[in-house]
Amino acid sequence: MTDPAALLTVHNLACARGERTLFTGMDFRLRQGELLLVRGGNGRGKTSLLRLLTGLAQPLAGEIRWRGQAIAGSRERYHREMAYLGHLNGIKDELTPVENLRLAAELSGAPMAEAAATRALTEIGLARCLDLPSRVLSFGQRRRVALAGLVNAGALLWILDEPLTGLDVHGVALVEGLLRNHVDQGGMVVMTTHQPLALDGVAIVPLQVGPVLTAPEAVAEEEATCCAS
Amino acid sequence: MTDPAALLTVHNLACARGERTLFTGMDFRLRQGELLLVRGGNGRGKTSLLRLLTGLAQPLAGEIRWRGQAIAGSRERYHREMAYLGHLNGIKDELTPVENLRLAAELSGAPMAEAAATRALTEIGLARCLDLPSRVLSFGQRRRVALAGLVNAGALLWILDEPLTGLDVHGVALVEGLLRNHVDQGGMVVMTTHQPLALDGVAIVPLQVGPVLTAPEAVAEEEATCCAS
Amino acid sequence: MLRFLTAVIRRDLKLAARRRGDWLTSQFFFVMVVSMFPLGIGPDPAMLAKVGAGVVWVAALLASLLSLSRLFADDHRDGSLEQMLLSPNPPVLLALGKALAHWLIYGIPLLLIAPILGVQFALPADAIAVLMLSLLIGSPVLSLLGSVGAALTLGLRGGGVLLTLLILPLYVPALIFGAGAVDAAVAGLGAEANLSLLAAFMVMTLLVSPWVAAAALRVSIE
Amino acid sequence: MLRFLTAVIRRDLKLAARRRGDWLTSQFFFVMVVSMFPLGIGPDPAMLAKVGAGVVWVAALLASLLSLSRLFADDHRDGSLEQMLLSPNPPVLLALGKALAHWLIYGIPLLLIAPILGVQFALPADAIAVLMLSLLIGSPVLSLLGSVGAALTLGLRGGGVLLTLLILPLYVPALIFGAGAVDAAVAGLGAEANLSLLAAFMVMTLLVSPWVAAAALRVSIE
Amino acid sequence: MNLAIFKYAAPMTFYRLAGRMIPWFAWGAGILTAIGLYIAFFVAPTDFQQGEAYRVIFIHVPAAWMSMFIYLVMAFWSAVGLAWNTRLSFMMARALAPTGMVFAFLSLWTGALWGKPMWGAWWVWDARLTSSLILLFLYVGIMSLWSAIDDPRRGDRAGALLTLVGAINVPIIYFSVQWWNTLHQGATISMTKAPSMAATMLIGMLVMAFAAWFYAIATSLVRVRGIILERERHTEWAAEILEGK
Ligand code: HEM
Ligand SMILES: Nc1ncnc2c1ncn2[C@@H]1O[C@H](COP(=O)(O)OP(=O)(O)OP(=O)(O)O)[C@@H](O)[C@H]1O
Ligand SMILES: Nc1ncnc2c1ncn2[C@@H]1O[C@H](COP(=O)(O)OP(=O)(O)OP(=O)(O)O)[C@@H](O)[C@H]1O
Ligand SMILES: [Mg+2]
Ligand SMILES: [Mg+2]
Repeated sequence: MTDPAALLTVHNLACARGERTLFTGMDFRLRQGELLLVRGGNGRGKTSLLRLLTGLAQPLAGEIRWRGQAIAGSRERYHREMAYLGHLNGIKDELTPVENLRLAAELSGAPMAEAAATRALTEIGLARCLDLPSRVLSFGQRRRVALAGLVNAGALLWILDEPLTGLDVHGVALVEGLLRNHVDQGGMVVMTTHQPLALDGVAIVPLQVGPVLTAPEAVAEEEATCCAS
Repeated sequence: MTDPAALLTVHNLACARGERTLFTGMDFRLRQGELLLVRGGNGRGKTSLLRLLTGLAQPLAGEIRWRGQAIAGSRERYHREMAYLGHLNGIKDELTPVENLRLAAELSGAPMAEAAATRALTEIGLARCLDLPSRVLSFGQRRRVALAGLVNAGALLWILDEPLTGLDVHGVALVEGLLRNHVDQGGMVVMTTHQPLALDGVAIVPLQVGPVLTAPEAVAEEEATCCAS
Repeated sequence: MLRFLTAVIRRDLKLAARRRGDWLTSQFFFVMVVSMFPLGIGPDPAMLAKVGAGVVWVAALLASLLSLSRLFADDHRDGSLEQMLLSPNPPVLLALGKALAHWLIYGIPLLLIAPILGVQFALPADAIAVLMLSLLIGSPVLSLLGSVGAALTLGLRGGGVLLTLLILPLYVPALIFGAGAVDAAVAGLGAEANLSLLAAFMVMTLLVSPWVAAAALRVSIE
Repeated sequence: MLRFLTAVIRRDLKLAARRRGDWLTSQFFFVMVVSMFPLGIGPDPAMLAKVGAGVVWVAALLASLLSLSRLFADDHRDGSLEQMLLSPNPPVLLALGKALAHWLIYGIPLLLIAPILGVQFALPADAIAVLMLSLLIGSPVLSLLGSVGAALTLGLRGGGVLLTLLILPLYVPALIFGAGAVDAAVAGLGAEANLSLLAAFMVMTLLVSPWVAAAALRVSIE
Repeated sequence: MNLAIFKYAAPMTFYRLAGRMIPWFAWGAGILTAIGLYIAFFVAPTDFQQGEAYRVIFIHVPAAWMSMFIYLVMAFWSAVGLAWNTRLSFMMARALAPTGMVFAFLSLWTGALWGKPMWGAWWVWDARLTSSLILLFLYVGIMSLWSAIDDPRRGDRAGALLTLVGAINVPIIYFSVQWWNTLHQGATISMTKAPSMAATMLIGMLVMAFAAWFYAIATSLVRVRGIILERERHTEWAAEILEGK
């Protein structure tokens, strides 16, 4: 707890959904330049954990501190330094990618010129879709719009829930590049994914939620947990 | 077209969604004991093809015949021999797995005893979730309920849209077993998946929708297609 | 055939029993819309008696519209509508079954609640009887026509409002004959003429709308 | 701060402009509910004039309720609500901005349409003026209180009906004072008393409801 | 840490405490009701203006009082819960609501029964009656909101917010007879004409009011015990109790 470089510290965290306790007594800390990789089977509470970390959900017990302060008490400051990408993209179907990007920038208080938005989207591989309503974009393309927004927010801490879903091989490589870049420049990442990830050279802090999934011999075990409350 | 063993024949099929033509001039036939594996990148029209095959959607051009008759003209007979599992599970959140299974059976005109439903669900690995409302089941478990319904329908032709989504390693092995069984007993399968599939010994008919996805060199090519038409 | 119809109806009744909250809420909406009017138009009993039938009928229309917007939507969203359409039975029976189930679940309670609301509007006893009768004959129309609208607007954004827009005009005859019957009773005239017109309208919708709804379903599901 | 508020409002206006269909439908619903009544209660002009204000007000309540059920729902479904809550700005401003945008988009048109409907109900000219004034003061209440209900019922099954159930009782004062003002004008009495009560109520909701809606949003989004 | 232990322990101790209190309040409610009804029907004389119908007052007034009072208590617990995030206070609010709704319904129903002989109509749209009806709607709305939300913690807080917003209705009911010129209430004047009768009336009404109090406490304690058990069924002590049954 006294590590001054650990900007994000989590102490004795417990999470409940409905009547079910997903995890208790979770502790970890994250320094600049580190990536926390949350692992665990389906329904073990990865998404729930990330939402606690964003401050959107309240923990059952325990504390999350950012720069030494509980995030519940300093929401606005924390949100200025944090960006979140969940299962949902948070883009509006009616607007074009450019409009979406500019809107997000405006709402976060740092308006963005049209040219800058175009550039950001081009970099992420959406050069030809700039003027289509997002509704007609494919799943992967929509994901890319959201990723462009994330990069543009310029936050120190990224919280990413399965950022690779829906992306093809090129997309995955692109995200890996973004992550490597961000961490190299002293950024912090908390993320989860079910897919393998090629992030050599990045300081990865692993975190397991629920039991480690191993070979398929233990079907009985799996069933025993399926309805455990 | 004159192959008498080919129960399902597709001739010159074309499909359009919105203003976009996804594919044209598709031809194939499927015999008993064969599995048609539809491959293709995201948004290429796999789901659209399967929905044409179920008769839920109408093709832009071309014909789908079952036992030599156009399916549009003999819906009820076709539907008696065909079962479909799409992206959605088609189970009701409010009901327990047992109730869901029995309901589906009743609607298809072959009521099912409670004991039989319990047995079917136990076989698919849901022994401990029989009496929970499906709402609280995990994604994979819900998928299993739908699979139990599929097996129980006893259809000759299975049309499966990414049946492996949400399943863990054990679940995937289970589905592979089901598929192998079904085909061995003279059943027919049309399916799509993005995951690798271990079906040695099964007569697989491959079908590609859209261009074959290869190594990640051709980013330019990919972008060129992203907003085509 | 008939077995499929009853299976569909039993299914919906069972589901309604599971989400009793939704069901009660809908009944309550009806009561509340009706109770809102005297607040808007003032407490004079003579006037309330005059408008009572109209208000109850309009509220019944609105209440059934709100529940109709979810007639097929829930089943569509979780994929069970698709599965039912793929069962080896004519879709007409599905549409008819769903509409009848809606009537049993949402229509019947309306006519049981109506007398209490009639009292609030100072309607005389025989007018209340006619009100119930008119709702008994008229409420199937709401469910049947509504099923057409629900099928047409399935899966569209803002479907609820659009549904209203499509269906309210079709409801107009039911409203006129239904409220007209009660008004006639309040005025001491016979309600038979209106009621038999209402019954004729009901029979017509019963014969036509399942077919239209089934066709609309097939279009919407594509 | 203020920039965030205007950004939220501008955003919603832009989105509304993109889905003009939804917007028109809502206005149409208002017109249609009101037009339904003369059919239900008969054409006598004297009586119509008496009930006119109440009917218009009730229809305004219902119309705004219908559009309110999607106030936060669309943003919730596509995740942009989450993102807005995570922006470094107080959620109160978000709730206030959304409510104000709703008022601009759905409230203002109501009061522009109202005179035409007033004519249908044979309201005298000065009563129509009062009707518009009462809607001008009263419609923000609908949007503000409604935003509380929309936030509370966010993401719930059957949310639309539930919203109605929660919010209609809270709307009652607005309805009573609003329709009361017009009735007073029709009766030739002064409408000021009612209008100033309405204004007081409006100010109160303006001060209180954004806070409650913001709290409800945070609860609902969990 | 201490606080956490306190939070977990509180429901359990309260569960036991409530279990011990329930019989007392239940019996109290029964006995007081018996006495109150005896006074109402046998001791209190017939009113010379209203005849026998006025005896409804012994149910009507306590029910009306309780319907408003319970709402205020609910609002109190909701505020406490929102402010200090104490689970027990939300449970109390949930346990109170059904009883409050019953009383609200009872006051409307008895009022309607009384209104027919008094005013010649079951129902009139005056301010007190209307606001009482809205109180019923609020109860129903709050309970529907609870039942629509699966997640108990979310439901608790959403319900609490709605309860607080609706609380403004209670003063409106209470003062409606003073603020607006209404039909309601004229009755009391005729009763004060015979002072001796007013005394028995008052005693009868107070006894019935206490009976209603005891009843409300007993029922909500029973309900809160059920809620606690359901919420805590994963804890050891609750599981033990559930198994013991
Ligand atoms: C459905 C109709 C009625 C409703 C909703 C209703 C509601 C209420 C309420 C909420 C109270 C408690 C308010 C307070 O303590 O100040 C109350 C008290 C009372 N009500 Fe009613 N009432 C109704 C009908 C009647 C009728 C018909 C009568 C008799 C003519 C009546 C006579 C009284 C009396 C005497 C009290 C005692 C109030 C006092 O003395 O302060 N009520 N009613
Ligand atoms: N209201 C509720 N009542 C009971 N259990 C709930 C409730 N809401 C969520 N849960 C459970 O909590 C868990 C939530 O898990 P979460 O979404 O965090 O999983 P995850 O690790 O992100 O899984 P995935 O890999 O599928 O994304 C699930 O097991 C779910 O069944
Ligand atoms: N209304 C429409 N207008 C234009 N294009 C549309 C419309 N509806 C669907 N499409 C396009 O048609 C395609 C549908 O593809 P389909 O869902 O069949 O893909 P898929 O191969 O199943 O993809 P996935 O692997 O993601 O499941 C998508 O590219 C989509 O953008
Ligand atoms: Mg997840
Ligand atoms: Mg697909």
